[in-house]
Amino acid sequence: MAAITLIEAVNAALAYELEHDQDVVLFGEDVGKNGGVFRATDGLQKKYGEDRVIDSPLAESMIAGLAVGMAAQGLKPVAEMQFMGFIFPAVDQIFGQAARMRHRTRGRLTMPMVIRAPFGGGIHAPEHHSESTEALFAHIPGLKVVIPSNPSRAYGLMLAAIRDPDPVIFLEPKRVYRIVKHEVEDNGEEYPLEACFVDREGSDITLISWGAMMHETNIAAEKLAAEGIDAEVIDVATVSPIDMDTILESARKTGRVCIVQEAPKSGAVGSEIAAEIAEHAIMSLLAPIGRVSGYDTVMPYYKLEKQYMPTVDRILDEARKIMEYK
Amino acid sequence: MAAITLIEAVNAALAYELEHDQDVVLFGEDVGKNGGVFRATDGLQKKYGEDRVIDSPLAESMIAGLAVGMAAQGLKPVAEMQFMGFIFPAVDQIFGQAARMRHRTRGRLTMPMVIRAPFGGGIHAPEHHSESTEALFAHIPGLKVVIPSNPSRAYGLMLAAIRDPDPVIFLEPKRVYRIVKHEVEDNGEEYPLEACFVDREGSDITLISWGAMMHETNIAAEKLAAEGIDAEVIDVATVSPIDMDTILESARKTGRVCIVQEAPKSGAVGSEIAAEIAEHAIMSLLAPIGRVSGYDTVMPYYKLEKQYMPTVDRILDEARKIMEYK
Amino acid sequence: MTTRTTASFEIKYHQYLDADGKATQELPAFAKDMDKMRSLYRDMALLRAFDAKAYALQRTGKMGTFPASLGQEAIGIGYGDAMTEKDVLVPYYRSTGALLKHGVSMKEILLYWGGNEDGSDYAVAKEDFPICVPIANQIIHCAGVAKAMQMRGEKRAAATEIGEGGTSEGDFYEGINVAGIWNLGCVFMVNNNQWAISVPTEIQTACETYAQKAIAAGIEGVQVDGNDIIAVKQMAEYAFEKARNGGGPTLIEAITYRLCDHTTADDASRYDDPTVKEEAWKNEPMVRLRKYLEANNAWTEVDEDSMKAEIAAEVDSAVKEYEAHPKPGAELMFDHLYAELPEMTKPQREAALALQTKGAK
Amino acid sequence: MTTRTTASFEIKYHQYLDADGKATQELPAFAKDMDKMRSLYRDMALLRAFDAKAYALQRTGKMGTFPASLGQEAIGIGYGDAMTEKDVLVPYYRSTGALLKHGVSMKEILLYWGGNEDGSDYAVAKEDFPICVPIANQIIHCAGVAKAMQMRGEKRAAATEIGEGGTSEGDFYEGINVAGIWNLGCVFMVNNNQWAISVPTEIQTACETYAQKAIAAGIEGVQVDGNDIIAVKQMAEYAFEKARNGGGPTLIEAITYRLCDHTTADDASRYDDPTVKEEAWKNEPMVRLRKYLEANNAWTEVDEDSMKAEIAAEVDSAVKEYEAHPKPGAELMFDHLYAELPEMTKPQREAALALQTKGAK
Ligand SMILES: Cc1ncc(C[n+]2csc(CCOP(=O)(O)OP(=O)(O)O)c2C)c(N)n1
Ligand SMILES: Cc1ncc(C[n+]2csc(CCOP(=O)(O)OP(=O)(O)O)c2C)c(N)n1
Ligand SMILES: [Mg+2]
Ligand SMILES: [Mg+2]
Repeated sequence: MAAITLIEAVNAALAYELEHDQDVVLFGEDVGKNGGVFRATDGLQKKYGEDRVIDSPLAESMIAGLAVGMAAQGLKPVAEMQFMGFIFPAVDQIFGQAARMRHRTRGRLTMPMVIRAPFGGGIHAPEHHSESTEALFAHIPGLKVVIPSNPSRAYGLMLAAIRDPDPVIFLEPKRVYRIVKHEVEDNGEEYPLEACFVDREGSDITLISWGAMMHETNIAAEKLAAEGIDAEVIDVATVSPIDMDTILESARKTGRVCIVQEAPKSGAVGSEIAAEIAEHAIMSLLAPIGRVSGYDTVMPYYKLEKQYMPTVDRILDEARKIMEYK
Repeated sequence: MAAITLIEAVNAALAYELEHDQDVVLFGEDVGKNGGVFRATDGLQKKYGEDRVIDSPLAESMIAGLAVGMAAQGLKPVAEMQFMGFIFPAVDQIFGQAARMRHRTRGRLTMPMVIRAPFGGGIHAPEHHSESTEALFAHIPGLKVVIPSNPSRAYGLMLAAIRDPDPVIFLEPKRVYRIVKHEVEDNGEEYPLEACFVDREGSDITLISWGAMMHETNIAAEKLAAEGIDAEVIDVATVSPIDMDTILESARKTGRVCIVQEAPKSGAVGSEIAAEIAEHAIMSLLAPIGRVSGYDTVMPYYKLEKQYMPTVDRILDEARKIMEYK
Repeated sequence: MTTRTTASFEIKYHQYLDADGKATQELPAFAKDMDKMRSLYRDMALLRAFDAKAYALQRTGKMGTFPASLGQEAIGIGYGDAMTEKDVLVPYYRSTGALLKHGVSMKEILLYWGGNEDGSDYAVAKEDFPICVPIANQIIHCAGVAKAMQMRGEKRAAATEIGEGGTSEGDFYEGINVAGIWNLGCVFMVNNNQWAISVPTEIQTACETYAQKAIAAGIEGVQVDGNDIIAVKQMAEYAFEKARNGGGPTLIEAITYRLCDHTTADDASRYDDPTVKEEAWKNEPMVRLRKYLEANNAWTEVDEDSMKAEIAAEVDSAVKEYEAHPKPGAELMFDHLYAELPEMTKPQREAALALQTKGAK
Repeated sequence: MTTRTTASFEIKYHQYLDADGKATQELPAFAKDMDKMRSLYRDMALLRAFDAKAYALQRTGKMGTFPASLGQEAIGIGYGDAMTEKDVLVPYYRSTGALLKHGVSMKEILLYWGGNEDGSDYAVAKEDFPICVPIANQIIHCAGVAKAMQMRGEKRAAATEIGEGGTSEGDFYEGINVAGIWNLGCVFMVNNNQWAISVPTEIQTACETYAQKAIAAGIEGVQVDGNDIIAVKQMAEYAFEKARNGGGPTLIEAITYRLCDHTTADDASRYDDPTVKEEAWKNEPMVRLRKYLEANNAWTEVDEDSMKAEIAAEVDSAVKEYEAHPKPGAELMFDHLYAELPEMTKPQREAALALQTKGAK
């Protein structure tokens, strides 16, 4: 058992499934010989061969559409979009085909496929390499959208995603690909999808986030603790369908909610969480539901990205405001 | 001045702009000789010529991408997507290019373009012809998303959309293309974008909707009035960016809110409206925020579409529940 | 290394029977088997009768929008006949002929166009795809299916069909391109019926042929007379054999004419030239095959009448099954969305069922 | 109407100077103008020096990811030289050469890769597009620009560039297809540098040439030696002339080799074969042009040295301008999103500005 980073955990989970399930096949741009531009698939082609870890031509709709065809034949394709910013040519196949095939055939053809994509800002990348557009996928019925926030969750959730009989969009927060290491046992044990993780129990305020922002959110919770504010911290992890019970229970308990997301504010996953709380737990609330998020503007080029993304300070400001609300 | 339907109002507005602005050019699949599969562009090619009303090849990414190229050159392209279900191949060009060109060039190149698409269910159409996916577009900064609910708004908002210097997604609720007629004066007067319409003032509860569902929502309001419930009815019209002031003001006044949308419930435009109210007007609320919507499932084939779509009865049930809440 | 030719290509056109049913070259063996040819004629007649019935059902409000195959029957029946049970069909909305040939029932097809997903839960053709409505998506699915077959070392082919208008979509090109690179066992049928709804070929492409689109993918592309079922079947058999045996993909442009409206929702008289259409009627595929059969003493007026009666009965019985099929219940909006319905969606299912019960009262 | 050939095509390859700088055929007039050829040589040298500097800036944390043009200089400089001010350039990320030729400054290019949108607010090339990162989108933009020119009856051309890997994208095909149908004044340059990041041509297409992709769009496609600036410029001039005068689009595949990493974020040694690369160095475009100049007594060691010094100074001065350029303020996240910032977004702008002020303290 070794301490590994989030990206190493992704690699380990992919390797585990390639090893144990002959139906698993990986493909995408540069995933083979080069091992992916972030090295998520490093060494896998060498180990499992060019038939199972395939360098595809450069075409995202094709990548997603191939996954649909292969999944219908009972394979378990795991396709990579090199960056989430380049997934748009593929959404026609993802929204119109992958998400619907089971439904439209009354369960005759199923889509046990995964689409992986690194996403989010903070690594000084060029345009289109830093967006967080998970909300688009979360709005489409028939998909599952999973976002790990740390190495052990990346390992366990990736295994679950590959084994899941339905299409999973697996978004990897690339800013935290390498910032922490976890001891992860490579034992093939999956984590449940559609389940929040409670990172910290608390009674004063509920902080809700997912992906890379869990990092800032957990730091903020610690700082709040030092100020005497006892925050509960929830990692949503599967942002669609959401484990709303855990969230509502916490909101009812603390009566104060602050949602943290990197994506633009409007029409995002945080909006849905706030709306559900406003529908099912509103009368337990002691303060308005706060949202700390990216702005409703284009993700700027990197000179301004720090100013775009939520920081520990912005979370603290909002949490304190919510705490002070009477 | 004649009484015209919503689709005739679209046609009239397009004709007005073709007549008065030489930079306006229409194109899309079957928009020319055939006048569009719904006849939205009927007669326009005959009147304005094949150079300005163009039958394009069958490729949606191409249609959107051409609009980007033409708009950058100062034309005002108005492109049709034959059905909103076929817009997905174009979102790469819309999200990645049209929405960002002004921003990424610091205003040097602008995108005065419109993408029209009929949308929504209720006409017994085949698969992919009945979806309401406005939320996807509403989440993308840099776009405006406009949905007229009746003939006069269709006319005035279409004029505003074409004249707007930024990219507008103009979604036409095809179920109500022909169900009511309005006296619309063809005088070239636009309606403002980014402004809600208050269809009915009321003090007990706020009903918020847009597009075809305004029809059911207004009927529900009348029925509620008969029961002694005085509903305020808001037509959001521009679902991004939203005129939130009008909505918040009404929510603060009535203290009770019911949002009606045809789209799936989760992560939709209604979620954002609820979230904003939960952030800015929560302490004025006397009841949970209700949402009457399509279900979080694939839009079913037409045999079930009536069961999928919100009805007057569903709106009434929810509104009464909210009124009874103590 | 100066100016020189680095690649050259030719597109060939194939025809066996002309509009009068006369052989234009030495016929393939199967064409001399009159039982075979009679049964193909019958398949086309069934398709045409089924289409007419489906049209009538739509017109009387008993079914939704429907796209007929009038004039294009030789294509679906021709390549459908070249398929085996083990091959996989990835149809588009105008693949009725091939679907029927591959074991999908008339009832299923009616259910589909009648707005019921039950129609895609094929009883026989278990691996075939449902009808693809978003144009050109199916081309890539076909490549994906063939890739799965290739990975498993199976001698099977995957076939798909697209209209000539659909060849303008990016997915068409991406799909044939990857089929070329990976040498996949795909058969790509292009139904060139001259129209994409109201848009004629001149507005769809600057190409002289649709077959030449294959050149951009480095794959074989050919043209056939799509009104000549012998040409369609012969070329399809070649392509399927090749696909099943590691020979890679083939694109077949079948040239025909859409003698019907685009769908029941269309009115072709708005754009189609009646004199052109009249001319096209002279080339339609059934008359020439009947003439060929008659010339070979393999068909009589009596055969025609009894076949028509049989077919009418078959179609009617399918329509009865269709009409007797139970209406879908609200639970079907939810029960096949995922393997398991998400917790957060369960209350929606309950609400929909409660409304259904209420509505039923 | 039996089996017959309905279309045939040829792809031609053009070269004027071989790797030794020797003419392989009669040279075009401009190639005999030594002032012109010297200035093209200088353009390539500037591009190479600029690339090296940009690389260094990235390595020292003063700039972000950067894609160099090493070995591919003849392409951008060649077709860039064939453009006039009135033509519009729709560049991709590796079009540095053409951008420089078309009036975009080194400072602007550095700002762009330095993570500042100011870099796309071109002072001179006001109608040119910013660099297109999503691969192949630009092909359709180029068609749209040309359509606008055509509608206005202008004698201008629109040019764009794409890597050979990018030709696998649907947008590439959709764009060239519509350019064909509408006979648009487009010049489509394909930089075939043999690699799409780590993916070689064998994995990208089954085609023998990329030029033949043009056949699927019914447009003219040609190959040139992309290391021979005379061939690139000559063919580009032909294509631009044609485009400006209603002759329609041309696709030019320029064959070269990427002698650098894909970008500063890449390590080509993971996949590139060093012996192949070594071989490719023998074909690179600058040496052969220098040999040609020398053989014509138009270039000396002294010329080389003084040019290098000049260029170094120019590049350095651009870097200084870049470094002196003010940092963007938070308001720039908002002020060019729409013509007018939406009401609902105004509080966000204020919040961002307040944080900036706070941060500055
Ligand atoms: C992606 C997409 N865009 C648009 C449509 C709407 N549409 C349905 S059929 C059709 C024309 C298709 O013509 P063609 O490909 O020639 O096939 P045909 O109908 O003639 O068989 C169009 C535009 C669609 N179904 N899918
Ligand atoms: C739509 C899209 N998909 C993926 C990428 C990521 N990406 C950037 S460059 C590249 C390879 C491009 O190769 P090629 O087209 O040959 O151009 P070159 O870089 O060699 O000039 C890839 C996959 C992208 N920028 N856009
Ligand atoms: Mg057609
Ligand atoms: Mg390349």
